Amino acid sequence: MSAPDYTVDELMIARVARVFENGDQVVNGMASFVPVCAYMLARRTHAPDLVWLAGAVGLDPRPQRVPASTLESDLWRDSVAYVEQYEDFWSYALNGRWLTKFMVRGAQIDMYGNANNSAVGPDYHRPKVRLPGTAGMGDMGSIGKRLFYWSSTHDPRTFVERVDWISCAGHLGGGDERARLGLEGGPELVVSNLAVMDFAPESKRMRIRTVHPGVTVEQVQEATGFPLLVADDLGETPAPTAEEVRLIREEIDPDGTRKTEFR
Amino acid sequence: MSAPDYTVDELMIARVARVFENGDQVVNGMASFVPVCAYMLARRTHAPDLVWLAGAVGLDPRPQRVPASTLESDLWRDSVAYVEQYEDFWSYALNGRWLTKFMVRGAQIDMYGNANNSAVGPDYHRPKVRLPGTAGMGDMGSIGKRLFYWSSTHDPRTFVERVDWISCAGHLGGGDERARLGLEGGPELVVSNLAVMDFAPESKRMRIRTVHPGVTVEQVQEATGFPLLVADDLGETPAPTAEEVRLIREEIDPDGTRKTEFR
Amino acid sequence: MAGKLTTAAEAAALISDGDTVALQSMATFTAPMTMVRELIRQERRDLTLVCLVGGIPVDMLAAAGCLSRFIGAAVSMEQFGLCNQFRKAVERGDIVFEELSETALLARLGAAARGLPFQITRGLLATDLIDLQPDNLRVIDDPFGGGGSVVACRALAPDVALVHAHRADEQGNVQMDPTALWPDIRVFPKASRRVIVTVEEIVDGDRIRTEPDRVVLPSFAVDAVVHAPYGAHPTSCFPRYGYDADFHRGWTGAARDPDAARAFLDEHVRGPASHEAYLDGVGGVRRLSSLERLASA
Amino acid sequence: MAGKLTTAAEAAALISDGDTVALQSMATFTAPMTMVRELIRQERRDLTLVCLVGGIPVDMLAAAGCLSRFIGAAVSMEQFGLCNQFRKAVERGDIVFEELSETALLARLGAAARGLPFQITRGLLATDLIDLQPDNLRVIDDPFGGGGSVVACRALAPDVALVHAHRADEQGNVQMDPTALWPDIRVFPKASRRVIVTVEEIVDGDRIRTEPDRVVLPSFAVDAVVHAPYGAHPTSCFPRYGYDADFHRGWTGAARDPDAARAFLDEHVRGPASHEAYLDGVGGVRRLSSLERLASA
Repeated sequence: MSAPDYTVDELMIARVARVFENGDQVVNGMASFVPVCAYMLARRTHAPDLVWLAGAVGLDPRPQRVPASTLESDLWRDSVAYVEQYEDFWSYALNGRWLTKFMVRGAQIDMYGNANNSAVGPDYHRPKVRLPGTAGMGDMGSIGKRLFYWSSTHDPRTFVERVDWISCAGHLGGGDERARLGLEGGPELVVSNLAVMDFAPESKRMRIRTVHPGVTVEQVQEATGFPLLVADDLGETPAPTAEEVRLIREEIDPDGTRKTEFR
Repeated sequence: MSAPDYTVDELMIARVARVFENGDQVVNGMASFVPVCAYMLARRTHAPDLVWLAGAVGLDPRPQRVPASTLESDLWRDSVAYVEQYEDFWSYALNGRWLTKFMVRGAQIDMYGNANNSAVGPDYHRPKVRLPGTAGMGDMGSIGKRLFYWSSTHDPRTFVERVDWISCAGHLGGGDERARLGLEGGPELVVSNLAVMDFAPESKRMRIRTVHPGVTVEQVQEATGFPLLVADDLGETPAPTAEEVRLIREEIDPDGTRKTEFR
Repeated sequence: MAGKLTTAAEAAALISDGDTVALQSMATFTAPMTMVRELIRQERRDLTLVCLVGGIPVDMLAAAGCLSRFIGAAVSMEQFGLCNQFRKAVERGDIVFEELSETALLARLGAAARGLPFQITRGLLATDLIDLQPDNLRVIDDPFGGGGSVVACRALAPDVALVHAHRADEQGNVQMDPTALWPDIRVFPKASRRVIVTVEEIVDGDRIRTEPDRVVLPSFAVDAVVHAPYGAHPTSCFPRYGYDADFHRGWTGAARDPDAARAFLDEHVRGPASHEAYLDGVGGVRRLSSLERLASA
Repeated sequence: MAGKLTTAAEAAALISDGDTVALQSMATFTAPMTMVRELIRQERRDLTLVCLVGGIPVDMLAAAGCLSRFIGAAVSMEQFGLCNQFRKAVERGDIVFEELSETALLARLGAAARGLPFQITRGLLATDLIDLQPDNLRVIDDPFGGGGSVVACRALAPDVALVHAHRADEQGNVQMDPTALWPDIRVFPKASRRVIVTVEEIVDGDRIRTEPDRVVLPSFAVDAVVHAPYGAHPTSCFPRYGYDADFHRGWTGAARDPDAARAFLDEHVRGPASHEAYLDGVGGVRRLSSLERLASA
């Protein structure tokens, strides 16, 4: 049963939660309210055994609610383990057997799922905008992870034809370029505030799979800086259920911290 | 004041202790009673601030006495820190700034200070004697450490012209071969139950520096499987002082465990 | 063993203009702010800063003109924004940003820690960031074949590492209570030529010996110990105190404008005559107690 | 999460003839002896054993004919001698000894742990051991120049890792009290495809949560948990109990002769119907209590 009222953050969280299953291990970085809420929702619904490494530190924590930071100790209160990062976390992340799905957000995402969190403009050394930096995405795009993007700002400034600088390797120039370089994994899904997109099997171009209720394909295209493909079986993104909305609002994030991503 | 009575193990321990100074860091491996007693003696005499990593685990422990094993927890009781080995100990050992002096014992030692703890005989895969294995000496000989050998079995079976297999890199073929390969450090001293030897500056051949009281150069040569050089300023190894002997017998090793190396 | 206890001012003298400084820092997590303030007061110039994720200390050092280069994976204060003074300086070309993925940065530092010329990662492969740093990153093949390409990351040995921890003895055995252990305290010190540690409390060695497994730095790897209670403020020091959100907001407000940033640094960094005066200036016991409540909530 | 609690016999079924088994072991320090005995009882054959320093478990497995290959840095029981059954088998050519220095072994395992084709060390340079293993060790140059030569060590991913620890919950979060942490528990499990852990005690997850920094293996990296009190006997398990010197002497006495060794294994390994029967057979409560006194002396 879908919820009588919900907001787009709740719809995105519910959609993202479905990406993760029992047996997966997931991690979050800073300012990652959609992933964190989605992990907490999945653990309360269909994936109670989803293993969550909060902030890449706290294993299966019991935070009372989503705190103001997703990279601070409030998030990993009452963890069963603190995972030391330099040797332990990175071995688990690089090994290939664990943490196979990784959520990413980029200041720019392009039609082949490459992302840029480095610099805007053609001169890297004198950028128009210096972005925060590649951090872990510069690793996760290259080491075989299945990448899942989220974006609360679906607009032509974020969804660009080609990123100025590839700081997270997606499908690169498209087609089989990624495979030819020996890179496994890569971008699978983009959940934005307007639609859900995947990448076409051959060309690896971004493709609309579902539009959110009340959003048209035309609106999505207009908000995108490159031509989007449209899936043959285009559908509508399912609205969150009443129970999902209740969990998000009452148990997971009663302070509404998730909405800071949607300003 | 030299001790009125002492045994060769005590003489060796006192001589080895003088190798180490305040500001040095030292480590011991298994069955290493001469080094362990020497570290404990140095800390009680001229080098109270010698940093000792007992068994490569326990930092500055307070063992009551030398236990039956030098690689067990009895040795690192009441340490100020337990140093995790995989990431921490090996970083400190490999870095080059710390643990610059390393004590080694080989089943075979040759005229250029190479050592063998791997296999006796020309066929490595069907050895006459399978020795315990290179363990840490295969590293320490190659990473720039200053090497100090001890041997309680100065005989032609131990002191061989060329080791069958170099499992610890000494001066290799002698001369500047070690330097040409870019290896720093290398063997400096050999303290045996008969004499103290170093390596001649040019040839890097083993050379008698001092003979122990009551031992002649001829006896040392006879116990050695290759021609030894003799230092111009050949002297006698100083006997341990009465206080050194007292410390070893009463405080450090009242059980006489060190003597298991001298059977 | 000679005691290593000293003051922040004296410890900062171990750092020269032009040095490469490895600085503990995450977005708002523990940074050795007492030493950061001291570097600003002593007007160090031309520093290269190495961070995993730079937060407020990076922005303050940039605003004070201390930095010419930054080596790291990201700069952000998370909920408090993007470190505007730092960012503008990079956009002007005043600070060079040598950007590395986390594994590439850790490979460079790990190589220095282990006396190796380089270490490898598969991170960064096929990104645009490799070609931007040909002196530090190079794609090489698996010498055994079959393993494909990897990125060789050249050793990076900072001149000095600055970290903050819960306690130490005077010999420099540094201990952490159970908390997140980031690479900044696990590998930065080992990679660096000198190590300066600020701590919440100085204790007797016998206290350290009660929890020998919680020592994060052994005495021999530490050059100077500075007693600095609340020394991470305004960053957090779990489980003792949380980050100071009001202070961060005050800074980000000021940091939009160079003059306001300078005034802020005058008031909170250059002005206070002592660490105690600094703590009084940011709200004293009342504020610090509220941050402690945050940490134990 | 599905519980991972199982029996030694069932856990051993995860190990097949021909597998490569990474085994926790130092000269006399903690080894997962319950699983070692189970492998002997189940007559596994053609195993490749990976140890840092092999002690009594290696000698027993060699005596029982379970091994065809050993990869490691050393084999010794220290005060109890050189593992004669193992040594004779190597001298006969029945067991291949792939000898590595400690850093070379750890580089190989660390590479597997991190999904890398190789890692490098400067250990072993100029020794004779490099040329003996051209498939696993290769000297390469620093791609940046200036750093000289290093030894590339090919990734080694064992099929299964066996370790013993103080406690775990049923989900497989494994915790150690303060003690030596050797590479065998720090990197062997991460490098291996499956991980079997025996523990002194099974506890509730809430017990683990009281010391989250003392978890050495997180649940997701553990495949099976076996409750085995005194499961390291006759090796030590500090701070709970010391090694059993009498048992070691009994074995080294027997191991001089193949028939005596077989009889010893019959009595202490193949004979006992259960872990409890084994413990009774080696001296029961009286002996175990005396080993506990040794550990706390």
